[in-house]
Amino acid sequence: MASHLLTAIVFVPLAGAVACALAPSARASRALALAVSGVVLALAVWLVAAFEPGAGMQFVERARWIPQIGAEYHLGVDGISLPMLALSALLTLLAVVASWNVSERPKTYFALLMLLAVGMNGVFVALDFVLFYVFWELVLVPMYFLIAWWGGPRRQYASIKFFLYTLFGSVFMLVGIIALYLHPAGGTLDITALAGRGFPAQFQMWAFAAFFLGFAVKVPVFPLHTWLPDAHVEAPTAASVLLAGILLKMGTYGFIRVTLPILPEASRAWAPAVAALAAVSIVYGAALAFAQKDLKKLVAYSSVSHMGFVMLGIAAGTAEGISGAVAVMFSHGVITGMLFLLVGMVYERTHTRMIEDVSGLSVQTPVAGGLLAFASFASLGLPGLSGFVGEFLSLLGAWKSELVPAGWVVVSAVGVLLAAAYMLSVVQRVVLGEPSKAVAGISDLSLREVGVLVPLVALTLVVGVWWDSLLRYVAPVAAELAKRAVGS
Amino acid sequence: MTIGAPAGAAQFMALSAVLFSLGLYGALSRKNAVMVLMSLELMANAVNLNLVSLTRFVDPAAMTGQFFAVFSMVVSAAEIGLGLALVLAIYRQKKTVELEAMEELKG
Amino acid sequence: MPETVNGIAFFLLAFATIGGAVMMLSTRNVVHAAFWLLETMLATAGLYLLLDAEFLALVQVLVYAGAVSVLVLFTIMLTLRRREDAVRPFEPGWGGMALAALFGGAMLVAISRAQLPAAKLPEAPPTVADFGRVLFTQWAVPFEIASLVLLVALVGAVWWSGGDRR
Amino acid sequence: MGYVALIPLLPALSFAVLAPLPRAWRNWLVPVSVAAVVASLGLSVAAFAATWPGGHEAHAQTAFEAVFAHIGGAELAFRLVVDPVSALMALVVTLVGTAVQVYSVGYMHREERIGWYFAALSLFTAAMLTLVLADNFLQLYMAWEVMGLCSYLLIGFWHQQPGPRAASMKAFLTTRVGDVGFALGLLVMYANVGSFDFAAVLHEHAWQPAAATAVALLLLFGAMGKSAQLPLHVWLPDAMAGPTPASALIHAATMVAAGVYLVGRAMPIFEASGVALTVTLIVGALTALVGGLLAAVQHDVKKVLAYSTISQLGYMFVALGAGGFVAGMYHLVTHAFFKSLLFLGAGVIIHAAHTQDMREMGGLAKHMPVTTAAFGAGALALAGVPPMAGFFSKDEILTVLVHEHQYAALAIALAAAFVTAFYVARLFFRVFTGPPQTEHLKEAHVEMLAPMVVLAAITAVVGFAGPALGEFLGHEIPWPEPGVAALSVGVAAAGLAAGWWVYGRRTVVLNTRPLKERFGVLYTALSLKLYFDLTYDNFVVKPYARLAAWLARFDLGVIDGVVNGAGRLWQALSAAGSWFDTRAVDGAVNGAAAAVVASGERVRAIQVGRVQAYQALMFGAIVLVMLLLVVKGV
Repeated sequence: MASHLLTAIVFVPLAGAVACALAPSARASRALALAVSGVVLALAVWLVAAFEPGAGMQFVERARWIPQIGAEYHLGVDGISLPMLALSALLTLLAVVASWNVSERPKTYFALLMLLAVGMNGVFVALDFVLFYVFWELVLVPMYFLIAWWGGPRRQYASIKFFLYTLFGSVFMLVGIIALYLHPAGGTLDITALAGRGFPAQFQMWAFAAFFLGFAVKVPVFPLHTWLPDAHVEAPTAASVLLAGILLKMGTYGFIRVTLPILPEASRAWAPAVAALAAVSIVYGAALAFAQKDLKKLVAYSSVSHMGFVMLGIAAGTAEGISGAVAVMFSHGVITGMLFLLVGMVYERTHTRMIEDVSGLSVQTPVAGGLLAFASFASLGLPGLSGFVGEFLSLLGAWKSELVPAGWVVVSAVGVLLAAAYMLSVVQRVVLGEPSKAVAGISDLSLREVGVLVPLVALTLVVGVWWDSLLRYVAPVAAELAKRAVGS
Repeated sequence: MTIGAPAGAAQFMALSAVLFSLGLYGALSRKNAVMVLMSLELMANAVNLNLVSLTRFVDPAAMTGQFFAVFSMVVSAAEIGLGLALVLAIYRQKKTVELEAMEELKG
Repeated sequence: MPETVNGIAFFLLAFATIGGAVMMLSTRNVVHAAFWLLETMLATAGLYLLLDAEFLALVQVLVYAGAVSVLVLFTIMLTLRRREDAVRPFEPGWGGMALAALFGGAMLVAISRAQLPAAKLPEAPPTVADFGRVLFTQWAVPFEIASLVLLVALVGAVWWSGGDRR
Repeated sequence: MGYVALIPLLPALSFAVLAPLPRAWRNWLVPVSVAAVVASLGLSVAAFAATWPGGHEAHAQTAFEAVFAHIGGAELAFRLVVDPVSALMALVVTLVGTAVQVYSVGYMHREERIGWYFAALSLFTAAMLTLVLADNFLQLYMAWEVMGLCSYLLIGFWHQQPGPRAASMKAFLTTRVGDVGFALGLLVMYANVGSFDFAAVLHEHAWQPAAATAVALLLLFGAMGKSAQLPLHVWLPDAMAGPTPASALIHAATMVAAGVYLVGRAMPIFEASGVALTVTLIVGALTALVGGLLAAVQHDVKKVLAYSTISQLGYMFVALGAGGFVAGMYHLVTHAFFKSLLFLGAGVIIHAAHTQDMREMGGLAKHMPVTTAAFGAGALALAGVPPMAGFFSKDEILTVLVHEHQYAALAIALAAAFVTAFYVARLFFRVFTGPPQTEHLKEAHVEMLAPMVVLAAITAVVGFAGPALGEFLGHEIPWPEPGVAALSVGVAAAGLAAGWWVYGRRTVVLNTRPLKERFGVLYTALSLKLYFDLTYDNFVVKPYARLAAWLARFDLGVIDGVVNGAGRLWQALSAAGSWFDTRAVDGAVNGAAAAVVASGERVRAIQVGRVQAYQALMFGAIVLVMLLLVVKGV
């Protein structure tokens, strides 16, 4: 079993999807989804327990798949995909629990969630480009329907925009994949084998540009970010959580898995530009978050800002920077998941997401208010909570790196201040103060809702205090990447 | 080009292009039907100016552009007459001259 | 006749033309806009004079400044129920502006690259008398057709605006 | 010395116990918090006693170590280390912390959320102790930020009122401006040294002057934010919106002094730079004077004390800037005692008079003798009158200035000392003498008085321990020096006399209008807080909000507009070959088919039926063709 653990993690949800769709009743479908995602989480925990920290792929599975083009069924995890995989399994379970009361076509809804899990888990373990691309695109479909059928008032517009935008990006990625395959130095679709092939510099520059477009849309990097606020605002809570928690990370994961090892020279050459975009994303996202009146939109723009730190760390290419990037990926998934869940829970009660309409949560609903304040402080990077780990390491790595101009690091550091500005303005207006009309009389979080949030709170604390709980998996791979690929 | 330097065909063409663009902008962006028609006049005017200036600088003896301009003016006069009549007719029916109200052709 | 025209006069008239157009588009009062259109038309007539097209200048003044402006003003007055309706909020129309700017920019680039054929300049500019002679000989048929068009348009306009039919 | 680990752990545990509980339980468990800090005090005394014999020669002893991250070849560790400075600081923090917590039991007993208040105090105490026991800059920074959180929570304790809510945010953000500098300093430090440990950074690394200047100035910037130095001082007066005992602990004795502690710890870097020392001196001197002047025009008792804190912290920076590490640390210690004493006294006064405005107070001395005596002791210490502690520490700072020939700074420091004595007299005479303006004046309860009496006793005594403490910390200059002491006492006496002349002689109603008129412009400028707040509000805060709003429109209009425009263009192109039958595939589950359906729906949208839309489409196409031609150069 252990040798097929990854296959199980990826494809158990597929069976779950079929089962959920065919389930006799909504309750059965819901129970099945819970059971399946619980099993997947258990498998992921087993995987984490069995994983030996260190560089290199583990739990590798290989099988013939499409011999005509040399595409293989090739799976494996290393210290960078492991945390993402575990996060994906956890957030899927929480998403199922958070959508417990979905009343509209619940069977389809849970089936789509399970299908989404297949794609998300698959992307993080696929080591073959065709497989990677298939999982990558597979993610789009259920997410499109989740937004388009269960979304808010402008869901049609948002879902189409999300779909077309990311499709647009992934077409360029496909071009890049084909270019690598057809190039004489390449000739294979094996992601690990392509590393260190020594493609010519000129070719690397073009291939990087293609992959960059594909991944940057997903991250998203300024100025390709405008699908994100629309999609987030219109998506149902669970979809927002998975969108911010996992889907965005697919883009940055692509940078770490594909461009850094396979196109090292181009990564070096493009690093100043990527760092500039990252710094602009950080500050721009923070400023925009500050200007928002819709709570969910604010969180969405804060994601743009936080993902900028990931890009900064990746651009740096140092061990600290890459570790920081992965740490931000992980903690942003946890913290933003928490924020979206809380915003959704508040919205269910007050039926408004407008910041001006909601205030005094901590008086009326101390648990919700307290957790929202906690998540806000985690998000603004308070040391001792996980948000700080990644941001600090990214900045550290970027400053140490010779590829990133110091000015952009300073700009990014200012982003930390701006993050405090927008998050505190949320705390000040929403959590504190006298309860507003919309808040008066609402009930505090139920046990189920607290149960959804507690694992995330715990993770935030554990990673924030004991960095090695995450970094012991990430750091060896990051060091290897930095040494081999970027040569620092 | 300096201000006050003798003007040739290029200057007139540039002037006419600017005038046309202004008219185009008005025709695209105004919601009032009368304003749109006035912008169309601006565009027609730019075309006429082009015709007259080109004939002046290329072959003044033939005066071809001037004749064209005469006919163009006739047609645009007819057009604005009809157009305004239509506006009046629509106004009578809809009590508005906003173009947004006129979308019977929506597919 | 010279290859160019007086630059100062051109500049002033061009300024008046474009300025009038800009004012027409930027004013929020429809009545004001009509008067700015009139100003543009008059300035264009001046340009025609500068281009030695006296007859056209006359026609411009008569047709545009006279007839069309009056028509526009009448329509405005007939479609206004209250005096305040004349003033409307400014509509920037960014999309239209961008498109028009692109169009104008492309035109200007094209003009800057354009090569005109060599000019055949006579000693003296043709007179209004020459103009009339040619119009009623070589261009007689088109002239008649144009008259017909105008007539049809007139009838059509009366038909459409005739109030009591419906 | 393993027990040292318990010093910060006990308050942290009491926070961990109190914070997650429901309100009623929390309130009931307040004694846990007090017990924890008392226990910490006991352990700190033990640690201090254990360190004392060796004096500054004693080696730093690691009491606890846990590596929490391995990164890029470096180990980031959480360590609790005892050396003379940290032992002394831990003692001061737990002593003041205990006094404040005991006092708070009385002061806050009517509050509904007293449990939360104590939880936040405990977390603060734990963070401050972690900070002073740290042996690396990263841990110091992390504790520093957590303290900022606690400060935020406590300033905004009465968050239902808009004032404290705004003040808490202002405090957090203003200090975070400094923290960005601190964080950048850490980055530069790591890039140069590859470690955050005090041993590596301060002693083993040979600093280049340029790098040292960069690091030192960035750290100084962080310290300026936390210690409310010019021009980042604006948050501290507003922070007085919080509960008074919390102000005593956080905004007078400990947290704001953390900046001084940081600069003191990083002294070797500052000395390697030289420039940074001068900057520290200038910042400190300006702050000392300006803070004192501003304190002299405030009417709110707490704000007088807040500006006084700013001014005194400036004094400490002056000492550090002149190279007087021990002088700075010593003033930090004495200031912690007498300023927290003054704040606790202010709390009693406010409770008794039901106002914070000095103009509505008077004649408290008759009814509240104990408070008057304790407050008077603190006031004399602040003014620098022997034998109070403040005299000794201030005197040492002046001695350092004389010794280092910093005469300009000395002049400013003396001017600040004069102003300090003046506003101390103003405060004391306005509140305690003259006709009473409040009825039913009563002395406070014992749990509030006892901490004050203890602190007053310490204030009166600790000055004589000065030489020994200086020896313990390893001081550089022998003191006190009689000449400097005479000068200092003279200035203080002059200031007090001036204060008495204006405010102390009153019989019925005080009239200060002539004084205000004589200093018209200066008084106006001072009462508007020297325009700092106005400047920040009008040139930083509001422009940022406007910029953000503008960017939001830009994002929606331009960036998103381009995207949507591209989308529409694409639709227009696909309309050209509009072969989809939109209804035939409706309801298909297939993803691609659904996308086609949806895009077909969207394509239909261009048949809007509006003339201008068609016109735009037509000209759009024309423009495209033209652009193509232009690009191809036809």
